[in-house]
Amino acid sequence: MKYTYFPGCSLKGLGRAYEESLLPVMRHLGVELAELDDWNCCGATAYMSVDEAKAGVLAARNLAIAEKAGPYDLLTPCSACYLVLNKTKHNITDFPEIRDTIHRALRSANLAYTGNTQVRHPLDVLVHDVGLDAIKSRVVRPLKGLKVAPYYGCQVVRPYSTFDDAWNPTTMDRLLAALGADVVPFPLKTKCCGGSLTGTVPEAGLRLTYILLKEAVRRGADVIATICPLCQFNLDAYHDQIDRRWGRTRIATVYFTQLMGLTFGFSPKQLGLNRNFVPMNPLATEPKAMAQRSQSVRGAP
Amino acid sequence: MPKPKIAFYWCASCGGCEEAVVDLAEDILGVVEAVDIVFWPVAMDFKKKDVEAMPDQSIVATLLNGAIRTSEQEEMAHLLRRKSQFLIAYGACAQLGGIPSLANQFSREQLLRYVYEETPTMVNDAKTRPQSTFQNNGHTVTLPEFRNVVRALDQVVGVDYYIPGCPPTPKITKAAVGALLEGKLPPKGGVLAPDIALCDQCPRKATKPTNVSFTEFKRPHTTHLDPGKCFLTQSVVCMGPATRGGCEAVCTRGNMPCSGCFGPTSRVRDQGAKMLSSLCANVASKDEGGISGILSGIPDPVGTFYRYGLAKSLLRRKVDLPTDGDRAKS
Amino acid sequence: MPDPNWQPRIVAFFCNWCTYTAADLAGVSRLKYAPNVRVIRLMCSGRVDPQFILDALARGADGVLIGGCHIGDCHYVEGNLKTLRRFQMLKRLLHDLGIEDQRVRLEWISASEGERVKMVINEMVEQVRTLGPLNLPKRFADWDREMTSLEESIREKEREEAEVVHA
Amino acid sequence: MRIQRTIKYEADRVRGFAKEIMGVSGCEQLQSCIQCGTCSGTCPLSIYMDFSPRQVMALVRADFKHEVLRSHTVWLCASCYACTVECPRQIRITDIMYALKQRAIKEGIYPKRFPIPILAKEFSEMVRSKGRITETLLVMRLFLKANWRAVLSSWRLGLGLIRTGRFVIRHERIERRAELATMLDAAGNGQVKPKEAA
Amino acid sequence: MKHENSNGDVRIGFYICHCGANIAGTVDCPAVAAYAAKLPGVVVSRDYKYMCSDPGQELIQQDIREHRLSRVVVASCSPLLHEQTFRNACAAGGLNPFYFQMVNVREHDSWVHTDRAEATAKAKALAHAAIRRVRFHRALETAKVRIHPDVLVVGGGIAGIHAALTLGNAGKQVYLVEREPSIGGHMAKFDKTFPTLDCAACILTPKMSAVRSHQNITLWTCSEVVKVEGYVGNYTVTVKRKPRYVNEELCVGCQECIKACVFKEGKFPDEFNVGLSKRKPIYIPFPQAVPQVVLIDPERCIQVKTGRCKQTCLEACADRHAIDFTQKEQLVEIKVGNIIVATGFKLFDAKRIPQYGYGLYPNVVTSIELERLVTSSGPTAGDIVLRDGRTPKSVGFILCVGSRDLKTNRWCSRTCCMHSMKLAQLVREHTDADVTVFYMDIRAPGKGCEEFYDKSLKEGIQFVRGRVAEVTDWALAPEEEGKLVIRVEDTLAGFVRRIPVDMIVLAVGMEPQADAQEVRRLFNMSCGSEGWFLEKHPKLAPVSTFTDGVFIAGCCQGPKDIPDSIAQAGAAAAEALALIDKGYIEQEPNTAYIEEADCSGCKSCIPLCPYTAIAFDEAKQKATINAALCKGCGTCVAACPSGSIRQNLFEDEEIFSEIEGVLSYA
Repeated sequence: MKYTYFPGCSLKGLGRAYEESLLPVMRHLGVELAELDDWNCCGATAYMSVDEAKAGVLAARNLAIAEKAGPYDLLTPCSACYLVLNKTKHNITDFPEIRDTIHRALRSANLAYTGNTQVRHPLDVLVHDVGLDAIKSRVVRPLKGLKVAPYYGCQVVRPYSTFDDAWNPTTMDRLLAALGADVVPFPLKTKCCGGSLTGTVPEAGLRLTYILLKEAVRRGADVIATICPLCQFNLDAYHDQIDRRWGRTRIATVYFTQLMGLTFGFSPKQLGLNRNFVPMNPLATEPKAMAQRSQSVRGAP
Repeated sequence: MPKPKIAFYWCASCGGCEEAVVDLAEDILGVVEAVDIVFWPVAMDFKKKDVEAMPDQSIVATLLNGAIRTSEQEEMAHLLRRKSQFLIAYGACAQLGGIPSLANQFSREQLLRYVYEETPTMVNDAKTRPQSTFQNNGHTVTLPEFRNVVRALDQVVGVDYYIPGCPPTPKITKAAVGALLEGKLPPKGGVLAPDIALCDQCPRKATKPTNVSFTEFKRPHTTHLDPGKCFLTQSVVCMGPATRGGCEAVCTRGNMPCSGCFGPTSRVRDQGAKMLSSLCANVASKDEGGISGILSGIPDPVGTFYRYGLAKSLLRRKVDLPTDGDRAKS
Repeated sequence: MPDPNWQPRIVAFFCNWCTYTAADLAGVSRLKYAPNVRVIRLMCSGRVDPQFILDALARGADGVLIGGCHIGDCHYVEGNLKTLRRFQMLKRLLHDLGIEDQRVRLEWISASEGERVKMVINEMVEQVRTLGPLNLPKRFADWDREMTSLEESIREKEREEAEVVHA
Repeated sequence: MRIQRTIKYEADRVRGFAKEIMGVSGCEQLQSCIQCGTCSGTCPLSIYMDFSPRQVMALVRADFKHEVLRSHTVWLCASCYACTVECPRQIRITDIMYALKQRAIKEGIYPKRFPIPILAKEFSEMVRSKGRITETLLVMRLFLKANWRAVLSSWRLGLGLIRTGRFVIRHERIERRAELATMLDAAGNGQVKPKEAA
Repeated sequence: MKHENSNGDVRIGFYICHCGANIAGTVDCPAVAAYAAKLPGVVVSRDYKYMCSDPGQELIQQDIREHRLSRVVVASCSPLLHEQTFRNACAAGGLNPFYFQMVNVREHDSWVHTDRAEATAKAKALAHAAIRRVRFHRALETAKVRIHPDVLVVGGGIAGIHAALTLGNAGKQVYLVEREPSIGGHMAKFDKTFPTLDCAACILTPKMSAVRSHQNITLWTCSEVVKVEGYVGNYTVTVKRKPRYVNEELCVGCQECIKACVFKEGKFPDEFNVGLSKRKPIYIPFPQAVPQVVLIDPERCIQVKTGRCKQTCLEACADRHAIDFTQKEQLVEIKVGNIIVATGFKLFDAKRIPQYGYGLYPNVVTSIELERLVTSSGPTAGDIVLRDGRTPKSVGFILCVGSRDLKTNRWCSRTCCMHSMKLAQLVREHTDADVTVFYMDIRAPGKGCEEFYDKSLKEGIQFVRGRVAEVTDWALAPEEEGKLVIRVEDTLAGFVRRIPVDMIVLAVGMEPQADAQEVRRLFNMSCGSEGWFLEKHPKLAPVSTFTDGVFIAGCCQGPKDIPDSIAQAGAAAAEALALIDKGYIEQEPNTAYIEEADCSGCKSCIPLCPYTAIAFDEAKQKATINAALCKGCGTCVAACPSGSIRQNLFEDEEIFSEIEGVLSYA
């Protein structure tokens, strides 16, 4: 199994723990990732606000380079990148004016995109290509008794996702269950985390983050699992401000790939878990403690 | 009273039609008795200039066989048209284009190249091709021009009657000549044969049930042909239903399916299209894959449905062929 | 040189029950489509004699569209199936005779699919436009030109002879 | 309490604005909006908006350009696409929001309170020159330009990032920056052209 | 070609209709008339404002007399609309009606094109084609086919019941076929009906009983139509009668067997109460069921499934011997002249909109579930209760669930507004709960409906205009704890609201039946793109289909309320009666025929005819066509390899000349 890998800016910056956990997990499962040559910013939400055509060109450059790299799907962990690349792919087929602009831009750099390269999310690849059975077979330290709230965020499931439902996605639920976790029913799994508004309009953006955190705590989750670097940042980095505004709702938010890595036997540090503001409950990361914990859970009334 | 003057001429055809005249056997004596043959290059030594010298319309009837492929044939067709009261297309080639008109699937250039260069039996290192004029010992020798398109006779000059067949049977030839001599001809433009399809006279007709549908098609050489059963019931394409009768079913009596040489009835404009329509509608399958599987048993639709009639079909010729075979791409 | 004013000419044979009705529906719904298609109404696509298609092409149509009920929905049980069978062979025949596939099209359009009438017609007009004119009458005339030249030369010769006689 | 006149006159409309927005690829469905309010109901941020997304749709369709471009709504859109997915008329509301943001930025009309337009501009400039985004540097520049106080209030966050090794101070960049610049130039002068230029 | 010259000199009259501006707005009608005037054979060529009007038709008749016209061509709308009108005009003018040809320059030209020059050119070509074609027309006679007087009604909902009764009362024999064990359909499940609030059972039950006791109606429940052959006036229909394991003639409906069943309690979800109660394997669908006969569910009955039951039911039935485990499925063939299809609708599955939490939150119910709760004969004896038995203090109604939504069904289900208001009023009547109705638009156009809306408002029902975005159970405020929370924009107030309620009622819309496509095929009907059966004309022939003698009534044609369903059922019955009482139907003379002298007897045509109209005459050794059986498809005509089969109205020459005509580009 081979994929071209498009990390996106976040995975080299604020979301580096995502990359730090994704790469070893994939390697462990025998999935080969080749980083896209000279990739550029996907075009992202902020760029679309300025110039949608140019945002499309940015995305199309990546798609074109990926297509040149071979018949491999483009693995895109960041939700925003996933959305923008897929959106551009759709726009090229659906709208002739956009197609013309993008093809003109690509031609100016001797690039071409025929639409063959598919954009895939690691969650999609892990559940549908690798398969839950293969993943299960690698689990050496199951997340027994760990209550996880699966949080998908918005842009992976809306509106261009091909692999899961926009309202009630279940791929991560099933994946976490395969890792042995107790998956908490989390009705807010696709609600918005506030995106960049947490920084720009904190009174609005942080409230969304707060609602997510509060509901996860209320439902008894030990940890929130996420698939998006911006979601992880928002849910992790603003606890101080949220505490000040609405009251204390401490809960760790980690990448689903970090949880996978733990069950495969990687150390927390190898997986970038040390980068969290709110650390994941150490009990969960210690195999011995985990065993105790699961016992105590079993023993609980 | 002078005997009526009759002429025979032979254009692009195999010569079978000339043979057919001879096949009148002893009856030919009666014909010869009754008429004065003024022109018959295959049998008698008259020259073109003899014909040219005749007054216009002085020949009562000319039986011309063969399609029109060369400039010479065209020229003779025009000449004989002028000199004859009745010009009669004799045989499938003159009537429909015949087997020579299957060449309408290829350009002139393709044909010449194949015949003079690519045929396995051809030795022609210099790649010499026939020229319309060349010098030989100080003489200019000319050859007729080879046309781009094969035509039925009526696509070149007006034709009064048609005698169908490849070749016409002695019986219909005799009947036609008889009618001519007795002045009992039908209105002009008609085919001098019954206007009903072959099945009417086919001895196998009764063996065909009323529910024949095709689950496959076989070609005569790939199967043992039952001499007593309708060919269509044996999954072998027989053009009989779409072909004018009058031949007395000589082929089906000889255990070969009809291949359509008598052409369509007067009610049909395109014999091949009609046969295709009838045959395919009765294919048994109800899904696209199954249908095309069954129809693949007919590998050459043009050769099957237009064996004698491509020139007179609605499309006449492969439509994307160049008109000028020498210059355009083949 | 292609004529810049050339517009595709397409003859359509629509069955009375489905496709003709669908075309009526397109009209009632005021959908807009290319004016290049002229419809001939038949009771069933099974009435479409392959001769009609060849005749339309020979008379100058650049394309022929046949519309019938969806398979399984024929008003006459299986008329459209017979059309499909003929059509498969006819396509092969036309291919062998040098006529491009897109020029002759068979579509199943039910009475409610007014939109589809519009879509199919517009699409086909564009495809045929891309292919350019078929214009068989002109091709026939081109083929016949080598004959008329002969006729002319004969007439020429006759005139000369007449003059000689006169002289 | 200040009393304001809220009546609108025909002169307040900017004729052709609706047509222009609906001419943007993907926005044509706005024509069939039935004002059901699903977009507002489903929007996580509509509770902060001066005009609900549904009202923005109505304003656009009625050519109230100034009202729309001055509203906070477009700047509060977090692009979560919930409205687009839920709309019973399949209107691509998020894309309409983008089209409105682009126009507001182009015309320089936007509420000074929100630094989002500045973020967008800084973002695009960084992409243009470097090909990639270095988030921490982008945020620094944003704060410098927009809001000094925010820097002060966020110092703890910055420290945290440094502590967890996530504060990147070297620019990420691509190699073929010239190629990218050529492409962006070739894309044209900015706006996606409306289909029917009035 | 025999027919080519048989018509001699023809004198053609050509008319093009302006149809107000419908045609003249796009097509230059005078120019087309002027063009036609120059075509060979045309002696009169006119354009006129409305050809279908009386003066328009009079114009044709006058010209036939004055100009001795032998052919008439009218260019106007679709022949499917007015061909008969103009044929009649020709006949009135003394011309055989089949000397007429129609040109469609409206539906196929002026309405679908915008460029005047192009549309005019197309009109000219189409006119040219008809003028060429009409030359070959021949005088024809219509054939008459006898109509079998019996009628089949498919579906025993209110529409089917009403149609059957109407026909039965008119003295016609009717077969009413229903696949469920009782007739009554959806209406039987309703408590009251809007806008009059009269009791559904009170008005429906007498009609149901009337069906059962009617001497002219044969009622077959647990039955389905499986095959339909033939044509208008002469259908042969095969009905599959499924076993109910109880002899209908012998059962008196005492229900002792149900009491005696080895299952002491109901164990299986009761279909009639949409799963809100349980029933036994032997049961009666509902107290007022017609026929009043128990039945056995073969999927549940131990005896049917394993043959190893104590069969206590048999004992209870005692010497009536009504229970019969040996019953087998039967196929019955009947002959009818007309068919009325009233197969109804299916309710939208609310699970398809997960945002509303149906199936997830127990107190989110559908309108039909509430209907059963509120009925005094229902599972709670008329108490509106939550799943835990409490009485709700607040109820929200969400409208348009699965309606007016491109992601599910785009159409308006037409009854949900009124249905919800009715239920809302009933909730107010039965409880003191606050009721809020969430709507996009209130559609109350029916008679008495606006008044009903007003009544709802006066009864204190809250109306919030806004399509509900989601229903959740997570609280953001203290009053929301333990409640279902509706998040919606109150579009009239202009802000988003969160409204906590105890019970949510989803007003689910109507959908075509799951097997609508199979049923459509069975009866040779069409479906619209949305899946409802398609009427022949939305205004002029609302209960007819494209197949003569097959009519539609009720919700199988599209969502409608009870009064409209009954009106349609009556209309369908009237259409059938009109045919029956006429006694015969005139057939379009478009039959195929064989020129006997030309036929070679190749038999290629014979297997092609789906109606076995072609036979082989052994004596003559020729094929022959039985005109009475021929439906005029023309498949055999196209297939005759020697061109010996011809078709009236669609002769080869007519079509060849049309081809030539449409390719004329003037």
